[in-house]
Amino acid sequence: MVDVMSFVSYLLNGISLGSVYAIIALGYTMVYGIAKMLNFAHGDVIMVGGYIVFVFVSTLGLPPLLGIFVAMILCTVLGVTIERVAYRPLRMASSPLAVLITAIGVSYLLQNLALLIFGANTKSFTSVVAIPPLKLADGQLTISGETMVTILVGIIVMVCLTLFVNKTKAGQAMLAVSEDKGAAQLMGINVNGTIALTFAIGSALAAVAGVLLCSAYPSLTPYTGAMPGIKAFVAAVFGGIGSIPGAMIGGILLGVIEIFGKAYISSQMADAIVFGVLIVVLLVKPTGILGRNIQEKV
Amino acid sequence: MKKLLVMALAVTMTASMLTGCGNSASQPAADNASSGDEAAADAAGDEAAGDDAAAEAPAADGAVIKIGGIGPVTGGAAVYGQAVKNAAELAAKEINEAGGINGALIEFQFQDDEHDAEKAVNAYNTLKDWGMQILMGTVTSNPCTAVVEKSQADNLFQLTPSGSAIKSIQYDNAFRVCFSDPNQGAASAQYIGEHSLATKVAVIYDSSDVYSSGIYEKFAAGAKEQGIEIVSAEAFTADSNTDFSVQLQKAKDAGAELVFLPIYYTEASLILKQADTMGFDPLFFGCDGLDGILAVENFDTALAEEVMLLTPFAADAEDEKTQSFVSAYEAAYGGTPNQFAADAYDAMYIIKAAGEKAGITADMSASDICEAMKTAMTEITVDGLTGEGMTWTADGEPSKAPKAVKIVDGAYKAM
Amino acid sequence: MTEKNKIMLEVKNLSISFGGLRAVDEFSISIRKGQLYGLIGPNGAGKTTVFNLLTGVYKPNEGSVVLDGTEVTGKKTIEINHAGIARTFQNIRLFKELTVLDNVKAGLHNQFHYSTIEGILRLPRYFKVERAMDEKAMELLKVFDLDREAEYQAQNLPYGKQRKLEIARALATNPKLLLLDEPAAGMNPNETQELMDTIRFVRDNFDMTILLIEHDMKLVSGICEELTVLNFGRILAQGNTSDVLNNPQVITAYLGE
Amino acid sequence: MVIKMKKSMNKNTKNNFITYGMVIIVFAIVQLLLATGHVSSLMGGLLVPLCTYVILAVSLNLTVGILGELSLGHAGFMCVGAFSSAFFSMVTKNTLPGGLRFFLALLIGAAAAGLFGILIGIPVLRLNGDYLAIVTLAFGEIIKNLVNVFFIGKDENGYHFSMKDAISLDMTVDGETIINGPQGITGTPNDSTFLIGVVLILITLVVVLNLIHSRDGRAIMAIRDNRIAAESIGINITKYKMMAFAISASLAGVAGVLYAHNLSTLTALPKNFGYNMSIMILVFVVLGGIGNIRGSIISAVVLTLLPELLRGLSDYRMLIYAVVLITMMLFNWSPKAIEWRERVLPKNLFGGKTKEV
Repeated sequence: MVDVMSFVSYLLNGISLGSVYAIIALGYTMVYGIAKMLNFAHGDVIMVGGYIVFVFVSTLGLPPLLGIFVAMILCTVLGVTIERVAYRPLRMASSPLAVLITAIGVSYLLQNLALLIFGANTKSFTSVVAIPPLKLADGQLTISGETMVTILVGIIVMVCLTLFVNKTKAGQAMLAVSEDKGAAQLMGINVNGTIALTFAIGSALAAVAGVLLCSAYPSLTPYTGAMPGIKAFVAAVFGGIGSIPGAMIGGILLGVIEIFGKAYISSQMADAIVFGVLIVVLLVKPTGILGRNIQEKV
Repeated sequence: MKKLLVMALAVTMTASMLTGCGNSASQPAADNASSGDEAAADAAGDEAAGDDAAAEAPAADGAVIKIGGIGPVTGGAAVYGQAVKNAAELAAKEINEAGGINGALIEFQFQDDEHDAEKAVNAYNTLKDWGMQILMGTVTSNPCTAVVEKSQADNLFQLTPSGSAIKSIQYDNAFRVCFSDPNQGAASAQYIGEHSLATKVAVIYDSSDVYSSGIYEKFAAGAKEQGIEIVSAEAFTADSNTDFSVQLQKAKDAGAELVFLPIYYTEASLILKQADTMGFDPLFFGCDGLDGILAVENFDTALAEEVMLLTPFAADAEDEKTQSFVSAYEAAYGGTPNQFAADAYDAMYIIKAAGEKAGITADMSASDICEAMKTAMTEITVDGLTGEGMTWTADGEPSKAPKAVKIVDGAYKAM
Repeated sequence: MTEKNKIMLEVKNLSISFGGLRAVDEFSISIRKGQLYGLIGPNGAGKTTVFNLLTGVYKPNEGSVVLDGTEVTGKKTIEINHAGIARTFQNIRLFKELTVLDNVKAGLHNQFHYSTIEGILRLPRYFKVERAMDEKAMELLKVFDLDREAEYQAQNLPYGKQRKLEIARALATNPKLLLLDEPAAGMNPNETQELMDTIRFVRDNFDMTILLIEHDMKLVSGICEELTVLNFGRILAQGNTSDVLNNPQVITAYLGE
Repeated sequence: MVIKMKKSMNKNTKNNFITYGMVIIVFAIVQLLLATGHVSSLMGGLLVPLCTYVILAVSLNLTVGILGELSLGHAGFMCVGAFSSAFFSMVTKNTLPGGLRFFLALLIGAAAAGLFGILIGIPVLRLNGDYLAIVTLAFGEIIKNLVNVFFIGKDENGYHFSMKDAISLDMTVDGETIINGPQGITGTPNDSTFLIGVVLILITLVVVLNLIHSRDGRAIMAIRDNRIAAESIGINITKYKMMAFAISASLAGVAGVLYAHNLSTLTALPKNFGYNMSIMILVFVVLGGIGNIRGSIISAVVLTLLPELLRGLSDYRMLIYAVVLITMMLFNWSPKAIEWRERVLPKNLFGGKTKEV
């Protein structure tokens, strides 16, 4: 009985961890799908979002929703600025690696700026979610309010993004740019504008992800975004990078695998297990769970 | 392309030399660093000398004792290094205002090691070029183990505030302020056993961290002797340190009455929150790494209610010494000092005490100072923030009594 | 069977479907040694797919391919190359960042050998074999009038020369059968004329069997001895060049109804 | 015609000798400065790490620049080389003479890393592009994680092994833990010297440069430029991809040996063997020019020295480092910056556009 109980409990924990990965992965997959670049600084934009909300809500006492709104705007500005200053000049560079390295530079920059401004001390983030945890089976199982909100937000974001991409003109432009930049340009699509818009949306999502990450795991340091960023990227690859529902599924799967790995195999080797599963998935299905197979034309 | 890089190198060097120039005038003549024409090293050495010196001007006769500090002020472990840096600078300032060591003022410089052994050696060499005579560092264990190898070769006196691994002070030139890891692990087991706090204990430790796994090992051995049963021992790593639900669930399922947390407070604050969410409410017991949890900005201290920890320092202790330190620290740097800060603050005063006992002077070489200090360390008794009547043995270990405190109403209470 | 009439390539009932669509349906062809054979047809008729089937890029669903008496059906590209088929590509696929000379030397890869260790330590054999490779490669480049550009990066060659270099590289693998995919595409009439001479020269001097896909009717009628016409993946006509080109069905397929 | 061929051969050879010469001249200058006591402790201490990073950068350039595959797990191979050789050195510390021991340690480190390169290469090299990158990153993290749960001890009953904790080794009282999980290996003999480092750089260069200009190197670069065409001329894709990957891995292993024997303590932290380090090496390669071996050497040196030279900026150090990195990348890679450079700056300063190898 206890075993079934703890299994369900692990599963719920996995979903709650995974929902955080999922929401980060949505932003990641969006940017990767359109701009075709690994934005290593995405995790750090999440951290910035966390700090902004921390300052506005925990320190200045603004209402949480207003704080989130401010964070989304500021992160959008930040994301678009980064794209304009650091990434756009390199879009036509002779190797796609150039922009990857610059993204790493931006990541260092954001981390060290945060370190200078906020110091290295951990800040405890006050959860913006006021919903009490849901207790099931005589309190043996709990689903925290943060988890419920994160999953809900994740689904809303997923649906909105899908609708946006498929139903709006701007979204169609994004698809066109992701398929072929040159052809899109010839069709009269503003490629620079479209990519900037992608970064704007991705960064606004990062702000939301930052708030939810910090609400679920309320410790905030300049390095908070780095590891979840990498894991969310792994989740996005899991699900099939570029695929919006794939990011959601990949994120939740990653969380569940991580928790089950810890619970049933070894808590020391959790990372090895997560990455091991990723490798197996990619070997079986080289473009991820929901990824499209593209064959080179000869 | 490569020529461009060469140019970049040249520009960097020129730039750093220029910024260095303004300060190099204040560099005392006693600088015994090898002043080579290796422009790069010079530039770095010169400017660093003026830049980081903790706000105190050298005495009129230029007699200063150069104390170096090493620790992480950037990167994931920056919180510990910054605390040590701040507190040591504070102590240096106080000591200088009170007349210095044997009339010689302290010049203090702190270098970043990013919590990396290789960078720590670079930091050590930078300080050596600057003319360091005494080393107060390094902050974290593993870099400390790498640096002690170098300081031993140079016969340079080293006092680490918080490098707690056994091998961090394996040579006779090295001493420490904090307890060693095994010492803490054994003491914790003993305390829990003797006070009959629990018979079923769960442990959550950081298997990727030297400090945490070191304590855990000795705790496990000590628990056996005390007849305490370890019902679950679960690890986490630096790469997966946000979600602890599995570790807590296992502790809960195993019926643990007490959860031992030989970890730092950043993770502990998350563990407490998650235990609260899942309605798991055992006793939590930690070591000195847990100190600082109450100072986490915006932390809901109610979560830490009833948490016990063995720590030599408590920021809200009633004694005058602690209170004046805490208020001075808060005034200078904002935020409450943690146990790392206290260790560093003590370290500077221990150096002062040993230095006065040994009669060191500014013109002595690092090696002579080391010889004198080695003996003096075993002869002094220091009352510090982290212990009353601290003494040292020749192997570098401190002898002091750990204090067990309990968090009641958001404050430490002695037990 | 005399040496002259020996069958070099014998393809029977080769078929492949992509998602239900028969891209190539029951393709059969028989090419004699030393023949210059043309494969023509409207765009999308499946000509390049036939090449991809012959060179192992795709595996056929049905049918067989026999090269000089050896069964090569369904084998991997590299095995088929070793068996003796080399090709060029419709969209030029050179080793762009390598020099012209190195492109051909890469083609010579399996003709000349020394071990990795000999290469890294630059033992005498390295120099000996490399020199021999250089000589052989220059000889080939000369045939295609590329010897003066030997040190150019392949991507800096003009278009027509890139096509020629691809043929040179394919020849370097010492094949029995050479497949040329639209060798004259993008060339002006002068260049095409020159190319025709070169192809004939290769056939005569290298004792080569050549199968080529081409749209340029002047080239096709000028050098091909036999033709196969493909339309919608099926063979429309096959045989002697002039007969095929006068076939009313072929004319309809090309000019439309 | 023949003259022309000779010239091409000579051009490559000449280019290679410039690279070797550069390393040897720098070595000679540093030796001279060392002998006359003109090298600061900081610079002195940096000499071996510089060699380590140069080897890492050159070896990664073989994968990224010559083979054309993005690997984000290079630090994993360095980690394998470091731990296998340090373990060997610890075991034979008291039985073998220093020189022989270190020589064997180098071979073991290179072999172990090369073996891992092959093991990992078998599945990984089937993937392409960013997927390959992410899988190599995953392998790097797995290696780091596994090293952290490795416990090997030795007592009079022989060797003990555990993947849980040191207590599970179940050794007698005077047993010695050699690999102690997260605490790693302590007390590795300091066998690495600048001379050995430079010799290893030269060996690395000989291996990589001569490989590039050999039959095998041509095959590897042909695969990079066009895999389908390479296949069509009968080049064995898997074999040459594996060859490049394994050589690259074993050279990274050599760098790991150098690293492990420079410090007395060896632990697998995210900082030194995690993806951060892999990315750092990639930064060297990209900044120095993909496929440009000499560029890799210079950028590895510049980027390793830079944070040390910036120490005077104290708190602003890493911030400035990030800004400099971004600026250098924009200046080196942005098409507009390249155009501007060619227009404004004298041509000979940047040596034109020819690709150097």
